[in-house]
Parts: sequence; structure tokens; C-alpha cells
Amino acid sequence: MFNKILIANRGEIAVRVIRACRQLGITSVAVFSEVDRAALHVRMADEAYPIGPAAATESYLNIPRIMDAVRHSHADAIHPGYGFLSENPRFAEACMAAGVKFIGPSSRAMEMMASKTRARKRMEQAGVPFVPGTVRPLPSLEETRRIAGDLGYPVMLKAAAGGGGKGMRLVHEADELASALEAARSEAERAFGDDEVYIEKAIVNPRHIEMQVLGDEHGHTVWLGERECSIQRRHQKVLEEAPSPLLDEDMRCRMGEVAVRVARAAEYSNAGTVEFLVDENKDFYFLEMNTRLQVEHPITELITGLDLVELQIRIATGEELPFRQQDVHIRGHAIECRVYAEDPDKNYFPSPGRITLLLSPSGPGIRVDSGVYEGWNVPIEYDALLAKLVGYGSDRGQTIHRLRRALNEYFVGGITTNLSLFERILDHPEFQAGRQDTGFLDRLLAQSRSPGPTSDGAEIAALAAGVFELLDGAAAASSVPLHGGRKQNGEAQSSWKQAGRREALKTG
Amino acid sequence: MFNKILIANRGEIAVRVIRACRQLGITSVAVFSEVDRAALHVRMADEAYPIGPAAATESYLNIPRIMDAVRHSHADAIHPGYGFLSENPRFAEACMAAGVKFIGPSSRAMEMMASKTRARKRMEQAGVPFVPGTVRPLPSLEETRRIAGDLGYPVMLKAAAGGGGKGMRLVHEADELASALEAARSEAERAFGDDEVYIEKAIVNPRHIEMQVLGDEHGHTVWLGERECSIQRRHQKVLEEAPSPLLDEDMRCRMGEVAVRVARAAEYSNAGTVEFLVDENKDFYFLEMNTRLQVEHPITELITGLDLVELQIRIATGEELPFRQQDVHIRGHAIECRVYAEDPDKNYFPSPGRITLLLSPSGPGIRVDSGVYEGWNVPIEYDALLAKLVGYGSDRGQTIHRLRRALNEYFVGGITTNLSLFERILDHPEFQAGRQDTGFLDRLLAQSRSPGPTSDGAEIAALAAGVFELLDGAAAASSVPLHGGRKQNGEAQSSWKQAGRREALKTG
Amino acid sequence: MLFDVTIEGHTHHLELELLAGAWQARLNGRELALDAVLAGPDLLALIVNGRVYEVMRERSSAGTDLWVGRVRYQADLSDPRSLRGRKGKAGSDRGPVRLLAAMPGKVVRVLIAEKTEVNAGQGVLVIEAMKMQNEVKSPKRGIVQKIMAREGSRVNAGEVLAVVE
Amino acid sequence: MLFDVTIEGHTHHLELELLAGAWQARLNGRELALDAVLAGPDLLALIVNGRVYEVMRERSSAGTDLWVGRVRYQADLSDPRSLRGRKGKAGSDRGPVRLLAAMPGKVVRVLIAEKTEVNAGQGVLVIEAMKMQNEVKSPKRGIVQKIMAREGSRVNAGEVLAVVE
Repeated sequence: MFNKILIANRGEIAVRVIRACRQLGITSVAVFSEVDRAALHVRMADEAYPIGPAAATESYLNIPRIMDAVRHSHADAIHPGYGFLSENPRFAEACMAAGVKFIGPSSRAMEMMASKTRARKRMEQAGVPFVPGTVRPLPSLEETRRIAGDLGYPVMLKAAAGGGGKGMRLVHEADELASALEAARSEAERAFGDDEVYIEKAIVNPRHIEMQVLGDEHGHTVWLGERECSIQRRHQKVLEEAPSPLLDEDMRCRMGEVAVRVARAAEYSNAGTVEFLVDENKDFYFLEMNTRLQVEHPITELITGLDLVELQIRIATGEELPFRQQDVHIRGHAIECRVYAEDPDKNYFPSPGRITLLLSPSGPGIRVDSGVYEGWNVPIEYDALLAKLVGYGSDRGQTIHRLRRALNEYFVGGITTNLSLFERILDHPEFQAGRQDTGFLDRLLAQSRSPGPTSDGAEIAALAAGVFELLDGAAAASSVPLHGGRKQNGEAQSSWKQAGRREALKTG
Repeated sequence: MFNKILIANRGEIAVRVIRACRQLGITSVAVFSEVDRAALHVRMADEAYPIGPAAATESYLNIPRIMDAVRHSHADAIHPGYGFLSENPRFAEACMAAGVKFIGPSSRAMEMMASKTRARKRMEQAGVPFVPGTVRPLPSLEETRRIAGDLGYPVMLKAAAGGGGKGMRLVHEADELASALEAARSEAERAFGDDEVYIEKAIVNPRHIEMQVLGDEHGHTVWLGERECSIQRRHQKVLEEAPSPLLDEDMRCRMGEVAVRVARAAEYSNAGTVEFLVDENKDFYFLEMNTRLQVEHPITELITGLDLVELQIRIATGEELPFRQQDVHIRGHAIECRVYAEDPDKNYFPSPGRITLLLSPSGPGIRVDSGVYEGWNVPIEYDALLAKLVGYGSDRGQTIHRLRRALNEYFVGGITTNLSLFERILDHPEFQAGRQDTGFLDRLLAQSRSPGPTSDGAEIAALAAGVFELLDGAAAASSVPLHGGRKQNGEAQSSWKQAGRREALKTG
Repeated sequence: MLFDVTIEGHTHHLELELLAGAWQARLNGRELALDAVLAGPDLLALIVNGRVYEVMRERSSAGTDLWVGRVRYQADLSDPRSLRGRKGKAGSDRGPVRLLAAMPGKVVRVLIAEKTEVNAGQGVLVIEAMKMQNEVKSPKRGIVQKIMAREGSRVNAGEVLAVVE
Repeated sequence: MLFDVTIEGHTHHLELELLAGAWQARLNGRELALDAVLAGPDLLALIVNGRVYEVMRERSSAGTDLWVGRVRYQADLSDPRSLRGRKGKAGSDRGPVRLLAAMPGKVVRVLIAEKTEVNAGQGVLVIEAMKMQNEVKSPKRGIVQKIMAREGSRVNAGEVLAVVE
């Protein structure tokens, strides 16, 4: 087992990895940029080292600075989390060169999956189903037109080096093809320095379902069930669940077996996720493989009862997987809400700033993986993910109801969050029926807005305004010093009594 | 389903029931004594009514006041929690008379189980194994001496109406019998108004293992696995786990079947717990049945994936159990720590008062069922249970490690808690080997004390004292108003910079 | 104490007393069974007619917001008895505003005629009660649409005296 | 700044500066790489030589306690340079107390003889450094058991000067 792991990340995922290290008796090392000195992941780690200015390119993406911290701390392994350097084969290579273990797949597997066309070639050889289309670079416009005609419109043009929707064009009919191809090529060139574009049959409002896989370094690979990730905004997931309401046991097994085939074809080890598009006929097609731990891994942990980060670390030490496929039992249902500092009603405008009050839910079936605390100043420089609220229950209905009550307990003051969005999603009949697709969230936001003021609520607010004012006055008039700026129940009581007496004198 | 449930309790269990109500869309009604106005259960309920002064006899045990609140609120059911009125047949009858459903067993089943001798007679008829002994009131001293001789010393004398160790005497040899019998009788008379005493073979340092059962009102009864509750102080449980490290699948099934037989013999419905003593040969004997939800129910919830409180409510509405015995699957391992406001090193001296700082753990495998919050003033009048820290993992080892890291994150400032006791229990080789019995905790406390000051720790404290002082001075000198009495990361930073400049001027 | 509380531009009249630990509240003329306790510096736990509410306060340079559940209410408060009513954010108020009697009393003077213009903070009428004269001011600039109160008449607390739009 | 910090009756000598946002710390004569930030009003997040600590402060009428992990340390602090050292809780200190040199310097005067009585706050010896004379005071009432420092000798910061019991 490792002695010391450096976590090359921040926020909730760094906290998550630190917790796994502590469980395993491994010393955890945090790194932090200048604005993250007081961040939760730094507070929770065993050791911590500064790695530069706020801009991620100068700190969390700065490989030399991170390798300096590795040397200073004598860490013998690195966990990259997700995002930042987690899918950067250069970083994995730098780790290997420095003699520290990168907790993830080999740089070779990462590289292969990074190129969509190379991955597709290899996976087609392995018999993995793809959306019908070309795997070669597109030839002349004439021939592209012929291929598109064979596939049948609508078709999708995609950048080979792409991701995040860049260099993608949906083409509804033949007349649009020429200009779309040109646009996709130039966008791909600008975004990735590579104008290679390929063509696929377009699947309209597909479901986005992914399969978790885990492979050790001895050739054992298992799948751990799927996650339904169709609720997205701008290709970014907002709410995920496991299992998918769409899949039955048979389809789950077929999808799991394909995912394991993908991982084996890439000689993949450690945790990875195979993403699929699912069309209206429940046919599924390989989309891509994410060569890292996913944000939404907790829902798989809850339905399988496994600790994925602990397993990642064990695999990286060279241990064999402690179980086989037949030992994996899926029980219950889990849903994750990604709590962002952003306003869903204002085009997801980010809302960094100080968290003045934080009431966090707890109790049966509720897990909160948070990267923040009351008093923390959410910096503007990074992803706005504050925490993941994860619900678990015996079945999908109970999980929805548990999350609904947890949202009721959840309050983040001082900044705007998307918490109300989850209430609207969970209450939506389409979601409750399990019929969400990738267009669901845009439709929901177009239909309705967050609940606004009501006359009953306004009356409560009016009452509260008066009570706050009266108690403030009482507190100001009271000579009792209030430790730490907080009133004690008893003290408040007595200062009200004082206020009451003063009032009585005035009006008497 | 009920429209409105009144919770005749306080603290964490009231919060637990309120959460279940919210999940089911049922309006929850809290009741509170004068010192509990600001308690968490009152804050979290939908409605709340005062029921009298701080003394429990005048509020939480005051049946007329509680029935007043039922009438005012128009609640159609009552959940009694545990403790207080939960096992009081008179209360169950008062509910029935008022036309509100008591969420628990019938008063008849409660009454039968309240008398140890009556329960024993009925259960022996049903073939339930008992510790060898008498079920009849003890006859003459002469005959008692003969019975004791037949059983073999040591023997135990117990009050028929007893509980909580009152009216109990361990007798090691025949010479002690006469005086022990007299003492037990007079103690029983004083404690319960009933001097009936019976005799049993004594089981020295037994294990205390209990089985959760659940029965609907249509004759279906299931068992949900056992809980190991051997870690006790003064007959009060401190830490429980499920499953027990002692049981194998075969013993679990036999014990479960006996527990179901007990429940059926009592025509028992709703949630109940059958307690067993287990001797060194793994023979188990019926001890008593608790006719209510137990404090430690969350560990059963975690290993079965069920929500016991939700099931209690469904059963009370007349629903059938939604599953059968063969559908119950136990997965993983759970351990609960009862966090008390008390000092284990000072003879469990209670420590009420204001919670000035509360850092609560979260993340994978951790559930906290809490009844308190930062700023709350723990009253002196009630049980000192603050919260239950519950860990879950794939196996016992992982659960121990997860709890260990959660304890590391847990801090309660302003009052003394027993948190450090759990670290000592979880770290103990005997516990880690699963060999705890009811004498374990006393042995542990006799062996060692909480960790004391170290020279490294003292140096950190010295550094911290200086930093606090310097920052306080800087804050006092700073003209920046600090909203809500709390410093913002950025503000603190800038005020330090000011302090730094001042220092530089002074020393320059 | 008497408060005019403007919530999202609409003014509520609140009478609030805390006597011997018990709250007495009358909101817009309706008696409410109120209990209130702070659960944190900006966190108020209310019980109103048996129903539980939690209200979170956020203060900023822009003013005070009160959260009731997931809904934010912009709040502005003045204490009409003290005659030092805080200024509402002039111009941001839309729609008619009702001026309410701060306490039971007698209308001793009407300062402005119907259908004439009034500035924010300008006195509209004067009420006398308990030997004190209180000037009832317009919270915003506008036209005095209607004056319900007549000089010399008695009014109850919370009674509408005038409407400014 | 210079502090004498008494932790559980044992005095530590601390030099602490915050210059341009960077901490400089020397504890009992040893240089430490320190970073410190408040995570709450009584919650301090420290990094000392790369290691992370959280220290919780509890203040009461009985004094200040600092929690490092699960261990409570009773803390008392004085600023020797200012010659306004706070009073320790006289009488509650048991066991011997070492008086430490607050800074490198020269012992210019010994005020008390060995084996004689001293009151809390009474000067025991005087050290000169950087053209300043600092009186080293006894934190408690007791007998001066031993004086290690001789008049005219040089001492280093944190050096034990005397023991009071």
C-alpha cells in the first residue's frame, strides 16, 4: 500500500480522495492555489503545499509545480481526481518518470481514448456497436453527400479531436451539408488545431447512459452497473441516477459486457466509464470512454455498496480486484444532484462569493460530498460545483422523496445556487415517470421558472422583518457580550425579556 | 395514508420521524417543552405546539397535554419515538380513545411484554428458548436454594417487573442467596411497587444480541437481521453493529425464526426488537422484547436498505408489508456510535450547555442522525444523546475505517462529549477482532484514559495561541466591519496584511 | 412596536410586542399567534398559528433579503411611531401603496389633497394617539389617489388611511 | 511580535510576524514554516512545515482552551516585549514553571535570589536586547528554585533563565 498520496485537484473530489486515504491509513497531501489556502480540501488533508496563483493554468494545471510538491512531500502516488490533469497522458507520463504511481489507467490507454477516430477503429474491431457512420476522415464533399444519403438524415458532423460540443453540427437535409461541413471543420481547427471531421447518423434527443467499469492490473475487468445522465445543460450533467429507469436486467448485462469489451480492447486498468447513446428503440451505441473517476461515481457506490476511490487506490498498488462479476449485487436506487453556485433562471450565470450561512442536509439515505463550508469564499476561477447531494433508497420513488426532503433542509446563503432547480426536476411528472432525455432540462426551463413570491410568504417575511428588528434592538441595548457574535438560546431569551420589559415600561 | 402525524418525542428521534413524514408527504407536528422551543425537532417540523415546562413529567410524559396538542393540530396519528411514552400501554389506549392511531403495537402486546413473568410463560409455550430458571414467583428460601442448586451457580435474581438493572442480583454461591434474595425483593418493591422476583442461571459476560422484527396488521411478520449491542456502560448501549461478528448465516436464520415466533405469540404488529443473551457456546436465550423503534434502528436500515420508520407508518395505516422474508437481503456492515454530552473519563458525568462550534462529518458511508445544531443549548433535563454517528461499508473493516475518519472530522465545541471514547473502542484489538462482550467497555475504561497532551500538540497549541492573538489584534485594529461577527477569508487576509504592515513599521 | 414592512414593494402593517417572553403580533390588522426565536445570527425560527417557518436573513449594501423556503423577499422596514421611517428605494416601487394607521388614534390633520402629487417621505396626514402625534408619510413619490381618513375621525391600527400610486 | 505562551503550565517562547501576508515563526528557538488562516471565528487552519492542523478555541471565564485534535490544551499568553504580561491564573498553576528568555540578549540584572519567595507578576530578572530592557516576570507565586542566568551572560531566545515552583 502507498504511504502518501498527493491529490492533484481541489474542491469536493479532493475531499473525497482525502477521505479514502484516511480510511486506508495513507497520508494525504493537498495542493492549493493562492485563493484556495482556506479551502476545505486543504483543511482536511494531512499535509498541504502551495502550487501558485489562482489561474488554473498556473497552479492545478501546472505540471512542474505539482511535481515539485510531490518531491517536497515524498508522496509515492498521485490521484488526479476528475477534470484538470486527470485525462492528460503527459501528466501520467511525468508521474511515471518521477517514480510516482499515477492512480488511473496507463497513458497509452488514455491516449487511445482521447482520439475518437482511433478509439472507434479499435473498438469496431472488438465488435463494439457504434452509431452508423464513417470512421475515416471525410473525403470529398461529393462522397460525404453520398454517405449522408446512405445513413439517412438527420446526420451529425463531429470533430475527431473533439469534446464539449465543439466542432459538432446537426444536419437536417442535404442542402445544409456543404456549409455545415465547412463550419465544423473550421471550428474544429480553431478549437483543437485539427480539422478532421467525421459523420454519424444523428440520434435526436437520445438518452445518455454510461457504464462504470473497473479493471485491475492482472487482467480482471468488471462492470458495476449503469448511470443515467440524460439531464444535462449545455452538454454538462446536472442530475444523474443509477440504475437507469430505462434498462431491464437483460439490457444491463448486455451493456455491461460491451463496456468490459471496450475496456479490455484498450488494455484498460483502474476506474473508467464507457458512455453510450441510447435511441428510442433502446439500441445503444458506444460514444466514448472517460479515462478517470467520474463526478457521479457516488451513485454507483450506493447501489453496489463499493468504495470506488478505495478500489482505485488498491488497484494502483497492484492488488487484484477483491471480487468477481458474480459478486456484484445492485440494490436500491441512487440519484445525485450537482449543486452549483449558479442561477439556472439567469442562463446559469455563475455566483461566486462568500457563503454566509450553510444548512446541510443529513439523515437516512442522504450523502453530501461537499467541498465548501460556512464562511468560505467560493472563488471565481474554477468550476462552480459546491457539493454533490446524493440520495439513496429502496426504490426510485423513495429516493426521489428522500432527496426532496433533503432539499427542503438544504440552504446556502450569500450566493445563488441551483438548489431550486432540483426541486423542479424531482417534482416533474416526466422525470417521475423516468422519461427524461437529453432535451428534458431545456424544455423544463422553457416551461417554467423558479417559484416566486406568494402573499403568504410575503406575510411571513414581513413578520420576520419585524422580529429581526425588535431582537436586534434588544441585542444592541443589552449589555451582555455575545461571544463569537452568536446569541445563545438562553441569552436571546433573556435579552428579549429585557426588551419586553423596556416595552412594558414605555407603553405602561 | 395519514394526513398529519404528531411526534410525541424530542431530539434526534423526533427529527428522524419528521424526515420520514416529509418523505411520505405527511404533515409533521412537533411538541416541545419550554426549554426546547429552539430545538432542532421544532425547527424542522411543519407545525409545533408547546406542552409545558422543562420537566419531562410535565411535558413529554404528560399524556393530557400531548392529547391537547393532538386535538389542536387535528393530527390523525402519533409516533411515540423511543423512551418517554413509547412503551406505555396507557398512552396507546389514550390514543385509541381519542381516535388517533398509535404508531406501534397494540396496548395488549405492550402489556404482555412489560411483565417478564407473563411474557416468559407465553413464550415458553411457543417454544422460545430461555435461560434456565423459574417462571413462577419464588417460593420459600429453602426451595429457592434447591432450585439454585439444580441450576448451578452463579445464578441471577431478577425483578419480574424490572428493567435497567434494578432489582437484579448476581449470586455466586449458596451462602449469599438469602441476603441477595431479600435485597432484590426490597429493591424491586421500591423501584416498581412489586417485590416479585424470579431466578435464572447467570451467564457471565454474555453477548447482547437483538433481532429486528416487523409485523403488519394482516399477520405477516419478518425478521431483518440482528444487531450486536454488547458494548454497554451501566446497562446502556454505547455502540452497536449489524450484523454481529459472532453470527453465521445459519445462526442468524435460527435466531430470526425464534424472533418471529416471539412476535407471533404476542400477536405483535409494527416494529419491535427481540433481545437475546448469547453464551460462550453460542447458545441464545430470549431476554425481552422491546415494543418500539430502537435507538439503533439505523444500522438495520443500512444493511437491509429499508426505511424502518416509513415502514412503521405504512403498517399503521393498515398497508401490508411490501416484501416477504425471502426478499430481505443483508449487504455490508454498519456500526452506530451514540454521541452523548458526557465525559466517559469522569464516570459519564453529563455535560449540558451551549454548542459553540459543530463540525459534523459527511461523505461516503457516513450518516449522522442529529438532534442538535451549532448555537443550541443542550438542556440538562433530558437524555444526553446529541446525535448518532452511523457508518456503513462493504465489510466490517471498511466500516470501522470509515467511522474512524468520520470521528476525525467530528468536533463539538463548548461541551464535553464521548467522541474520543469511540476512537478508543474502534482502535482496540479486541473490538477489531469482533470479540466484544458486555464487560468490554468497563475493561477498556479501566485500562486506559483518553489521550492526553503531547509535546508536539502543545507546540501547535502555542503557535495557535500566538496566531489567534495576532489576528485578534489585527481585527480589532481593522476598521472593516465584519458582517455577522465572522471573518471572510478575503477580509481576514487583508486585515493580516494591515497587521503585517503595522508590524513592519514598528520593527523597521 | 409598530412597523411598516415593505416586502417586494408591498407594505405590510405590523404591530409587534414581546411581553414577559410572549409575543403579541398583529399583521395587517389580523391577530396572529406568534412565537419566535433566533437559531443563528441571521436565522429566525417562527411558529405562526402553529405552523413552523424558518427565515434566513441576507444583508448587503443593496438592502435586506429574507428567504422563506426557496423564495427571496426583498424587505424594507420603517417604524412609523418614531417618525424616522427609513427611505424605501424610491422609484423601485411600482403599483399602489396603502398607507396604514400605525396605531389606534384620531386623524388630526390631512396635509395633502386627493389627486395631488406627493414625494417620497412627504407627510400625508397626522394621527394622534396616546398624546403623541405621528406623521404618516408616503413611502414613494406618486399621486395621492384616495384619502379614506377624514380629519377628526377615529381609526384603528392597520386601517388604510390613503392610497398613493 | 514576541509571546510567552503557557500551555498546560509549560511556557513556550514564540516569535511571530506576518509580513506582506507571509508568516514568520520561531517557536522555542526553532524556525518553523507557518501558514495560518481563520476558517471560523474560533477555528484556525494551520500549516506547519507542510503539515496541516486545525485548532479550535474555546473561551470561557476560566480562560482559553485550545483543541488540537481530541486533546484540550489550557493556554495562557503574555507579550513580554510590551512588559504588560497578562496575569496567569494565580494559585491554579501547579508544578515548576520555567522562565524563558523572550529574545536573544544579555542578562543585565537578577532581581531575586535563589530559594526566595516571589509573587505572581513580580520581576525575576532583566534582559537587554536591541537597546530595550525587558523584565522577565514570574507567572505565579512561588519559590525561585533555581536561577540559571548570571548577570552579564548572553542568552538565546527560549533559553531557560529560572525555575519557579
